[in-house]
Amino acid sequence: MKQKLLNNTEAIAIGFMAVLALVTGGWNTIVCAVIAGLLIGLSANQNRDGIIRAGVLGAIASIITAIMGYIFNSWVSTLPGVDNQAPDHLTAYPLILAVVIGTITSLVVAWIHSIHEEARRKQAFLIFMVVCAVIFPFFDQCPTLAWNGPISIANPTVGCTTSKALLWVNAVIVTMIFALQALGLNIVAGYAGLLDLGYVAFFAIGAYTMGFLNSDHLVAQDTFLKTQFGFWLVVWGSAAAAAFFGLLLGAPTLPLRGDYLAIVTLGFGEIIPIAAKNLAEVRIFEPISLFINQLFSKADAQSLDRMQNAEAFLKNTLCLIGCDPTRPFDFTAGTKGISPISPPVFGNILGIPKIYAFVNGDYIPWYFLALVLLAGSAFFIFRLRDSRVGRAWVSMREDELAANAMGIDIVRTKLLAFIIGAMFSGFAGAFYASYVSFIEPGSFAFDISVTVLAMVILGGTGNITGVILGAFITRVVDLVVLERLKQLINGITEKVFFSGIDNPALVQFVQSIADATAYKVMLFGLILVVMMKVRPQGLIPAETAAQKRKA
Amino acid sequence: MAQEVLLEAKGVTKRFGGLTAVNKVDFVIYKGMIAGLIGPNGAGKTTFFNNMTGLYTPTEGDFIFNGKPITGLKPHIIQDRGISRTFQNIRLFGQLSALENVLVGMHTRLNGTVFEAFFRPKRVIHEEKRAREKALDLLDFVGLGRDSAEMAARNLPYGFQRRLEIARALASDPKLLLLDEPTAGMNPQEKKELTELVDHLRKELGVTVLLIEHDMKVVMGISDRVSVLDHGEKIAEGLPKVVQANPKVIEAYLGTGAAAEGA
Amino acid sequence: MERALNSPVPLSKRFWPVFRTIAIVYVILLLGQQAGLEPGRIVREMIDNPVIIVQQLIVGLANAAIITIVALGYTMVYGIVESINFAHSSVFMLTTFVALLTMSWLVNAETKAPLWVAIVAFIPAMAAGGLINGLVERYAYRSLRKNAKIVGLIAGLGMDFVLQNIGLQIGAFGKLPNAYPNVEGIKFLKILGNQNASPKSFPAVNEFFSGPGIPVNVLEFIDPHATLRITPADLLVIITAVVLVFALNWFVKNTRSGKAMRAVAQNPAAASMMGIDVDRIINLTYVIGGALAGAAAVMFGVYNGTTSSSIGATTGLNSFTAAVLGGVGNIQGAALGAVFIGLLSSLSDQFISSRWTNAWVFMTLVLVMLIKPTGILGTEGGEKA
Amino acid sequence: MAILELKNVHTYYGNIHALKGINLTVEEGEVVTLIGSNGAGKTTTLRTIQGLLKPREGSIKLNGEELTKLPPHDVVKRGVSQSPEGRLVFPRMSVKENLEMGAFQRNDKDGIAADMEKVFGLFPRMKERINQRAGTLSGGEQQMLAMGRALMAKPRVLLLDEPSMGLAPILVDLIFDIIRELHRQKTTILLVEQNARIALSVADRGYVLETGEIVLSGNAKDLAHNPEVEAAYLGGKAH
Repeated sequence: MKQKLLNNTEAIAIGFMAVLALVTGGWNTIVCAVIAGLLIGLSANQNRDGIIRAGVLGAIASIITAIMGYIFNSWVSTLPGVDNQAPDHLTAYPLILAVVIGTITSLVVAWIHSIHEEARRKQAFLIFMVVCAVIFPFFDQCPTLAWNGPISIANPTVGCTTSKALLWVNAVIVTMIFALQALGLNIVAGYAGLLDLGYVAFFAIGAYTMGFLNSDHLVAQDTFLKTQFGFWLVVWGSAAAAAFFGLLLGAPTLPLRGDYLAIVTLGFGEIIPIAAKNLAEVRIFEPISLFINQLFSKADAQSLDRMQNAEAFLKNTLCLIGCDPTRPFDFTAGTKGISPISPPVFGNILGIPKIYAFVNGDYIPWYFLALVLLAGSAFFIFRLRDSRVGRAWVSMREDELAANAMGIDIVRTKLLAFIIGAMFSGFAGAFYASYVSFIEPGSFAFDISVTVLAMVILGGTGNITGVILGAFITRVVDLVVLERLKQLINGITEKVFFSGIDNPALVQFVQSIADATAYKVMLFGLILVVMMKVRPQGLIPAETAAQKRKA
Repeated sequence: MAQEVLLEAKGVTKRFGGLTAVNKVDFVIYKGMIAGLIGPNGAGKTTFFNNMTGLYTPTEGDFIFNGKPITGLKPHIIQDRGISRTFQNIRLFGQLSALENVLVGMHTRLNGTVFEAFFRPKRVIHEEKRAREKALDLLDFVGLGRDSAEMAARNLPYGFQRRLEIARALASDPKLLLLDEPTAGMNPQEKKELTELVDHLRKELGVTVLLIEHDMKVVMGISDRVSVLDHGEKIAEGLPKVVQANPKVIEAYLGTGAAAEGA
Repeated sequence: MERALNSPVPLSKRFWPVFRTIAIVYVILLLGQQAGLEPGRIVREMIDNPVIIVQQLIVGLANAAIITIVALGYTMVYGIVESINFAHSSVFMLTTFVALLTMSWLVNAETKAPLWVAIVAFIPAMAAGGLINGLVERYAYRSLRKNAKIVGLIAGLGMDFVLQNIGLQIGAFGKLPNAYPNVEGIKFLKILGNQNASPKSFPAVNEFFSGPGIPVNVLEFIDPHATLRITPADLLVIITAVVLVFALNWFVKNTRSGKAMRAVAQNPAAASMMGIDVDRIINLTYVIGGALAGAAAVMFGVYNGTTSSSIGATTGLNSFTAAVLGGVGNIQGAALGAVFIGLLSSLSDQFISSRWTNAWVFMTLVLVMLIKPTGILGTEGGEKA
Repeated sequence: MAILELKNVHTYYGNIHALKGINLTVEEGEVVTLIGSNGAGKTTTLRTIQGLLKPREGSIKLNGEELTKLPPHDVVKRGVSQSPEGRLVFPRMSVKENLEMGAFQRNDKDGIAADMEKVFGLFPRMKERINQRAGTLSGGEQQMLAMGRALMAKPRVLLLDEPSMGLAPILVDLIFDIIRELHRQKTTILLVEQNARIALSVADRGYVLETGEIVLSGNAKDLAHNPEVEAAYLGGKAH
């Protein structure tokens, strides 16, 4: 049988990673080479020849990537406006490393892929992924930032706290937060088949719970709780709060038909930022006595400001929240947002001394915390899917009526999916709030719901690996590729076309039309439409996963 | 054959707007029998089934199962009480494997909760293991074989899908199994095999079966008693041979015009 | 009923719904205060300001007129394919730009426009709306109709985002005239402004046929000291809505295509057997829905004076709520629902809390779905007999 | 030459092989019946002729013209219309509007008006209820409306799918009287029925369908007395 020179996956891997290397360059070339190697290894034939071929192809791909990286270093990074990430943009180290590591990756992955026994193959792959995940932040971050000479490892932490817009580690942490959300939405939309368009609401609730209970915001309030509760405690509270709101919204609306549910959740997602904006001055009285009081006793005092009457109110009504008339209770700090939110701390509780505290901007601990959270959640959801509950969800998605006839309580099962999905979003929100240390209503707009939905749909509804992959692709495109493209296009146009033109307005016009980041929303929209038309089951469909799993 | 009554329908009537789909049907099933329910297209057989299994609530009348009324209960509760069914146009969970389809059928007989799904205590591991073994046995029993257990249900051949649906319905150890046209769309050979399977069900699992069929050949071979519906009313009931010779039944099936222009 | 006698419902079960209702009302009152729901104050303010109530009713009706026309687009499409067209709100948003450009192009003064300009603007806006919606149907939805409903919904959502992004980027074209002094002549490009997302102003419609303007308050013709205000924009919007509702009703009842639309809505399979090209009729429905969105866009522009790429979401949610409230698939229902939503919004803006108006509309939506999911004029299972 | 001709038609529902090579012909002015038990493929045959289902193999010709690739509305235009199983009238449209829908592909106003009168002649009851909503009609009236609606297309071949289904015997007789009347008027009809005796009583020729295949065919009178037909329905003897 004649073998094609390249199969589709390989061609895409090489092409896409080459472009990525061209636009990101520097040490990112290594990441690109590794991803290309990974994909090539995965698509190799499962035999000796396959491994060899993968090695050769991997080497070729890595060399192409390195050449692109070289072009970036020598030309792209000199364009005006392009973020000059690596101070050593002309050194050959990253390029040589890219070739070596990329080739090794494709060989190793192809070898793992060729292991016949399924259980062992999976184990090996898992180990490989763990090793990659553990090495990654050190590889990416320290050399990038602290490259002051040939031996950078000698002084590994210097510069690691420097913040750079295009840090992969930061991008990956944010990606993991979104992946966590996507996993939750996957339960709701992927397993149970409920289209939830207001998923960001639960993310916001989780984040605000964290912001409220784990910052100085609460301390400043007029309550007896003059303390911060700490990340480890509040993260559960966030999940519980999100789950509670999931129950509150889900209980009345889940019996509705699917598209009505979509609208109700959409509305809910719109309301939460409004609430966050407006819950800065909360004052709640017991309503019935308040009503009587307002209607009768104050008829004469209508011209007076309500504030002046507050004392009179208090005499006749039962005050619940915000009783001090000069200081109403502040839940969300309105549009100015809550900041700073405390990072996690080990120890410093119950008499145990403070062992270690996370620092915002020091990415590596955050990276591992996010990794553990994500891996734990994926593991949990995997077990859930493989249980009685998970089967009930999927059967309900496949055929609600038949599932009902097989003894599944539809409303209860839907509600369970909704609540657990909300819980994961709450988790993600809590982590997010603590990580960025600042939340405001604007961070929880509708487009987050759609981004997360795009992740689930791109990767493959109902498939954990697929969803995580979808999250990575969309976020990398969003945080890295689009940003780079914008710089690149601006740089090129400025250098090549506009160097002789003295018309700042025209330059401005072209730049705002060609601003790649401005088309982010369109890109996600197109992902949804194109995936629905071409491959509604996603890149890694759930079925192959079900078939792979052995009893 | 005079034994315990398993299910009794008393004057069940279902109206949709002005249309009376099922009209005052009385019906009794005894434990251990295979009861056939036949009738031409649109006679109200499936509507009767749907009333019994809780998809519809009867306009009038009651169903009494095992001595307790089940009228108007939700489908999942009725299934829990011990009535399980298949569907006229196969309704499997297409993306789930055959094995998982059967496991879903076992839903009400398992106890794992969300937390147990995560922590997997010994009890749940055992439960799952036993459930899987039982499901595989059931797949064997209906003739699916263990090789197809991991295949997605929608990729199974048609005849296997029918059998899988029966296995799924059996998974909850029902006292009464309702089969809605299990041989529809099959060729004579497949029909014969399926008929044998239904016979096996009763003999080996001791399940009581209520069978809706259009094809008289299938019903006559295995039913202990046959009831005939036409226009929502029960027009005949009794032993297959007797029913087959009933002129009302022949008329319902072959039509009334026979006398007019037959000669 | 017999069953109730056979198995008596325990007392606790009978009182549970009553108790639950009381509890829900109490919680709404308790939390509602924060969102402006203070019955005592509201009643008092209403008693004190009867004129404002009437004024807000007029405002509400004008809003209702716009909501009605957008809601018709939802309801017609829903009636025929039983699926929400998520992109509809963005089609509406895009057509507001078409209306803006037309009107700005037709008048020289950028601040004022005579009435005929607004009327002329209906043509391109409706054409653009119909075209966009028709294309979206043809290329995004048609091939997905045979799939599960959720597939179409997601595609619609995706299209919504694509269109919204286009709307956002339209603003960038405002920068072009600065770049080329020679395109200065194409005035309307300037109208789009310099910042992508900032609101763009419509010319104010305040005179007939460039002649002497009629007063801003129509009522001053009758009583020079009128305290109530009815503007020409109010009149234009309300009259247009009434005309469109009647025209659409007539179209659906009496024309060949209209009847075909009803036939497809009631039973697509049978319609196809009658020789109706179901795909074409569905496309036509989308085109009409889009054209209505275009009409609503002109009304919106004349009435509100500005537009931006973000107006789609709110108007969309209001209109969809109106459509559901009236009973989806029902033209009169959409109008009725819109009147309710319009009045609720304007009264809420005045008496409850303008910051929470959207939340109250959303609450209404949830309540309607809980109490009567089929809407006021909808019938149970009426779609397929 | 036969006006309608099916040659080796194979139709699938997903993976289910529903029609396994159907061959049948209908001559001008003839009533041909297709009988068989439930699930035999009768309705599938009609849906395939109408273009609602695409055959994977085989050809369907109307007067020598290939119909196989045409969408349903073009098939109607060529002169094939049907009264579908379960009637499928438009419930929220009046009787008159329903009839108008039947003539959707025609443009001759006068012809349509004349045909409507003709339909009213066949079904006087439709004229009485001309403005009533079709959804409020009784089952028999809906059947009449469905047939009238199909006739409004002025078909060269009229497809009738289970006109007796769910009707009381007296109404069944009435409907079949009308079919006989149509036969007298030289309307070409392909009649699908599970009520075999009455179908064979009006038809010239008949085909017996079983699990997607034609197992018997011939003169209607002969078929009516053929014991195998009875066996196919009542399971008198094993196949």
